[in-house]
Amino acid sequence: MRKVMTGNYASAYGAKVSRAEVIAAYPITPQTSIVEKLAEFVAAGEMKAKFIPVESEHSAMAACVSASIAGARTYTATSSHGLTLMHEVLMWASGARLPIVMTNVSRAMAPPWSVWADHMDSVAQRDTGWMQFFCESNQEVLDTIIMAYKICESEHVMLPAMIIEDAFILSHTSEPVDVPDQDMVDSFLPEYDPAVKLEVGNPMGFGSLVRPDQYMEFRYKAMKAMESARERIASVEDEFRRTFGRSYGGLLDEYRCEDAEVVLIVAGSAAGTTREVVDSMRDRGIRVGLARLRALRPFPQEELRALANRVRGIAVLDRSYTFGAAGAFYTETCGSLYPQAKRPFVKNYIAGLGGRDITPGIIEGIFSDMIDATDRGEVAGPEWVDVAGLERRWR
Amino acid sequence: MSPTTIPEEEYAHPGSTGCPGCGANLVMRYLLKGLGDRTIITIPACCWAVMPGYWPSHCLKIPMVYCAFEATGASLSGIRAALDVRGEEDVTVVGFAGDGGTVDIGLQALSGAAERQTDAIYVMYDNEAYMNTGIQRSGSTPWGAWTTTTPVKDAKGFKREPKKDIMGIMAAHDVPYAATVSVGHPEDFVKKIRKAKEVKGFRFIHAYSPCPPGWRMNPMKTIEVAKLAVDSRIFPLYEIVDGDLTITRKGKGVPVSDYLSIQGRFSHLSDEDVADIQRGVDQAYAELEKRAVPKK
Amino acid sequence: MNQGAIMIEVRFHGRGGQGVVVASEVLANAAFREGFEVASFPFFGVERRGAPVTAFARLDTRPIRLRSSIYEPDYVVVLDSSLMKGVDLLEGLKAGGHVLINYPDGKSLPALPSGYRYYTLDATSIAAEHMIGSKVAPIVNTAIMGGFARVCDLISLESMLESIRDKAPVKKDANVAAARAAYDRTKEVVV
Amino acid sequence: MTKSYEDIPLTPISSVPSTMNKTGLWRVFYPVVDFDKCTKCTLCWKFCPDAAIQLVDGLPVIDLEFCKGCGICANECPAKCITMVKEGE
Repeated sequence: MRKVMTGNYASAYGAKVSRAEVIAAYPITPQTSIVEKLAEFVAAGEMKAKFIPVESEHSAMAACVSASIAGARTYTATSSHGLTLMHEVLMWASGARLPIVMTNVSRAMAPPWSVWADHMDSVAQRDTGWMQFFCESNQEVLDTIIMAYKICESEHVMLPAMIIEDAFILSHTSEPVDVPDQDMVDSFLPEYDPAVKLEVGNPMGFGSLVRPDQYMEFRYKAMKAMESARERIASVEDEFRRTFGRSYGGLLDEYRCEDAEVVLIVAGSAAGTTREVVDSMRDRGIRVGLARLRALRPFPQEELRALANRVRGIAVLDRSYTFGAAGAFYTETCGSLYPQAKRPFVKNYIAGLGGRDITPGIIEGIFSDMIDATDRGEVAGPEWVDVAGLERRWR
Repeated sequence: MSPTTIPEEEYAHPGSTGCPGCGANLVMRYLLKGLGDRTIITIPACCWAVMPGYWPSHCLKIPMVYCAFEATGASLSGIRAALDVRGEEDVTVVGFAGDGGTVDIGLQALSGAAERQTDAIYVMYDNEAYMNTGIQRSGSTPWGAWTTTTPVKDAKGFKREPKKDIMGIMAAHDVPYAATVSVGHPEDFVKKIRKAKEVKGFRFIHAYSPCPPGWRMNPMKTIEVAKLAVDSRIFPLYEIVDGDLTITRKGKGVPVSDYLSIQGRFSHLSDEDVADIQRGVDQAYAELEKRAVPKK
Repeated sequence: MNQGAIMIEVRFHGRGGQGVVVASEVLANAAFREGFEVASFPFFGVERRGAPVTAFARLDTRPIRLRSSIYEPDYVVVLDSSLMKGVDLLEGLKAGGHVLINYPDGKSLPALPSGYRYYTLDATSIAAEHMIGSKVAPIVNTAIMGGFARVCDLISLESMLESIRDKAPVKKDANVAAARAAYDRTKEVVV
Repeated sequence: MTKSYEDIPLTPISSVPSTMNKTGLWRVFYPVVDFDKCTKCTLCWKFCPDAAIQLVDGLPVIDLEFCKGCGICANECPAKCITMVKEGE
């Protein structure tokens, strides 16, 4: 049934229809309405789940980890400082090969204090061994949670996933969302039943000390699992499309890229604004396209290489910054393209930090600049967009 | 049947990698004798994180899981929730952490689990320093002790701060059951564990756990020093049931110097220092007796 | 609904605690009932009770992809007329745009710039009459949305009332009745 | 040494009893029981940190494969019937 709801409620409904069994969460702006709604569902008996009101995000993830080892389907949600406080336990979740699903309401890191949209928190977790999915709409948030459980719980994957919704722009925006029928979700997503779990009568030690001559083999297996997740993500999305009629473009969601000269790589909600700008510029005969980075992990390396063979220029918009280097999406993109012969011009644009609005004007400014830079063959950067005091400023 | 005073059934395999004379090994042995095999245990970073040996070695006959150093309380809540969802409410869930993992880095998660009244038993085995990392001071290291981070350069170089009162902290959480136990008194230990097992809600066990290398002590002295700790009243044995405190074993009241003198970690203390410790112990024990409910 | 491609943008002004965000959600829900694609969102600051706050709603006959804020609204809804001092309520309003103000009956509006259409509605009195909120602080967000249905032809009163019934946490009938009364008592003011 | 990454589980889950670790090799002194003096009080069994003592008809049987030689049994024996002897002597 289609109803108007916020991104946060879409997350809560996603966990509900996925029948999460253990939810451990700690409140943080702007994630709170997710856990409030889930606590309501549990209290009302609408979910057969245990809600653990933990005293920190570190404990939220730690409780999920232990519950997951004990065989429960687990869910949590957090944001910014909460996510970075979890950092240690995120590694624990992936190292222990647990299919935990979490929503991160992506928000800027302090100082300066900011509660608004920014990808720094999520990007800072890219080495934790989690799959990371950036969402463009509330519907995608809900649908990706359902898909994520099916991907994570695959015996070939067994890794956790982070569903990322931009603070306020999705979390607090109400828009129509279709909540799938429970029985349809049930047949799409079977019960979680791990082969081995923590249980009495099973005297095993979980997570033992491993010597240097054994450690690398475990990491190698995790690497293989993340690689096989690529295929699993595609097949689960295909099944989802056949069941529910919606799909989101795999790891790299391309829009009007077929004959594009210049494309913009962007993740999260700004992709929607970019679609509007692409249409508008195309109406004026300018061949631009959008390549929405849906997954930061696994990173769409092959998809980007294929795209690079067709375009002259790639602009990469980062809503975060790695000081002393560049935007993470940019360095990841360049790293993916380096091994191949045909490498288009790539330029990095930094915009939308701390909730700064990414307007159609900014997106069009980036496209125009990238076309110009490609024509001139000069792609210095990174270019910080819309910063007071800079000579060039698009708004 | 042998006339043993504690259950003969063993839930630990030999071959654990604890140091010779390790008190923490005994704490686990007695604990499981009291609980039996419908028990799941979660262990953070501590000596016990390495004691089962390298993968694939496991030294217990029950399931065990590791958790992050500061996360024992949260791990308890997670396991409990997972078991409750599948209706295994009779299984005892145990957190088993060292003193640093409890009174320092794990205090927040411990407090959270206690406040939430997670139905579980938390056991802190107290060897009074970070022993797994090589004898660094913790909040549970007593006044006067040498550690590698309280080096004795001169007469005053030892730890100058008193031991954190974890039992007081847990009592302030109004947990339904809290008790001190010692490896020197296995019968009292097992009796309290059996009692704790029958209580619903969050239960806390403070287990005295001598560490021969960390205490600069001959490993054969582990039991002797544990008994001296009780007899000198430096580590009194008591329990708090729904707020009512009962001393379960009155020590003989031997001088604390008997206890201190067999441990190298106190060897630098002057007579005045020892007298100070004696005064502190006498005072604390008098306070404890005042709090104790008179026997009916 | 059969008007071809239509996109309208609405900005709400009020004070923290007055239900400004809920007003924007009531509109979004009503428009959704009318068959529109909708998006409503707050400018979410850390504003506490009493501080000026804004919220937005975007209605479109096509799926909404635009995620940037609203800078040039077609409609401005003012839940608290005391904001007319100190807040630029007309900022970016499109030429010929509509302004609905919660304003006491019997008082005349201060001088306002021409080129816009102004409507007033004594939502405070109506909310008080229907015992919504307290006597000192009536909650006006449902009444004012009844008035919005009068001002904006795209949303029927029925859809608005259904949306209010859906969103009002308590006193659903009173809120619906207040909105209905507000619809009747909304009038255009020529400045 | 692991033969192949394919032969190990996803994550290190241990299920082999720790009796795979022959901790008796750590020992410098080993306990010798004088069974004539033993009163079958079971204290040595009770206080062994390594569960390396079994009771057979009430008498302690020390498993030297695992005994680390800590000497607690000797120290606690009320009848003084356990002596610690240096390995190789």
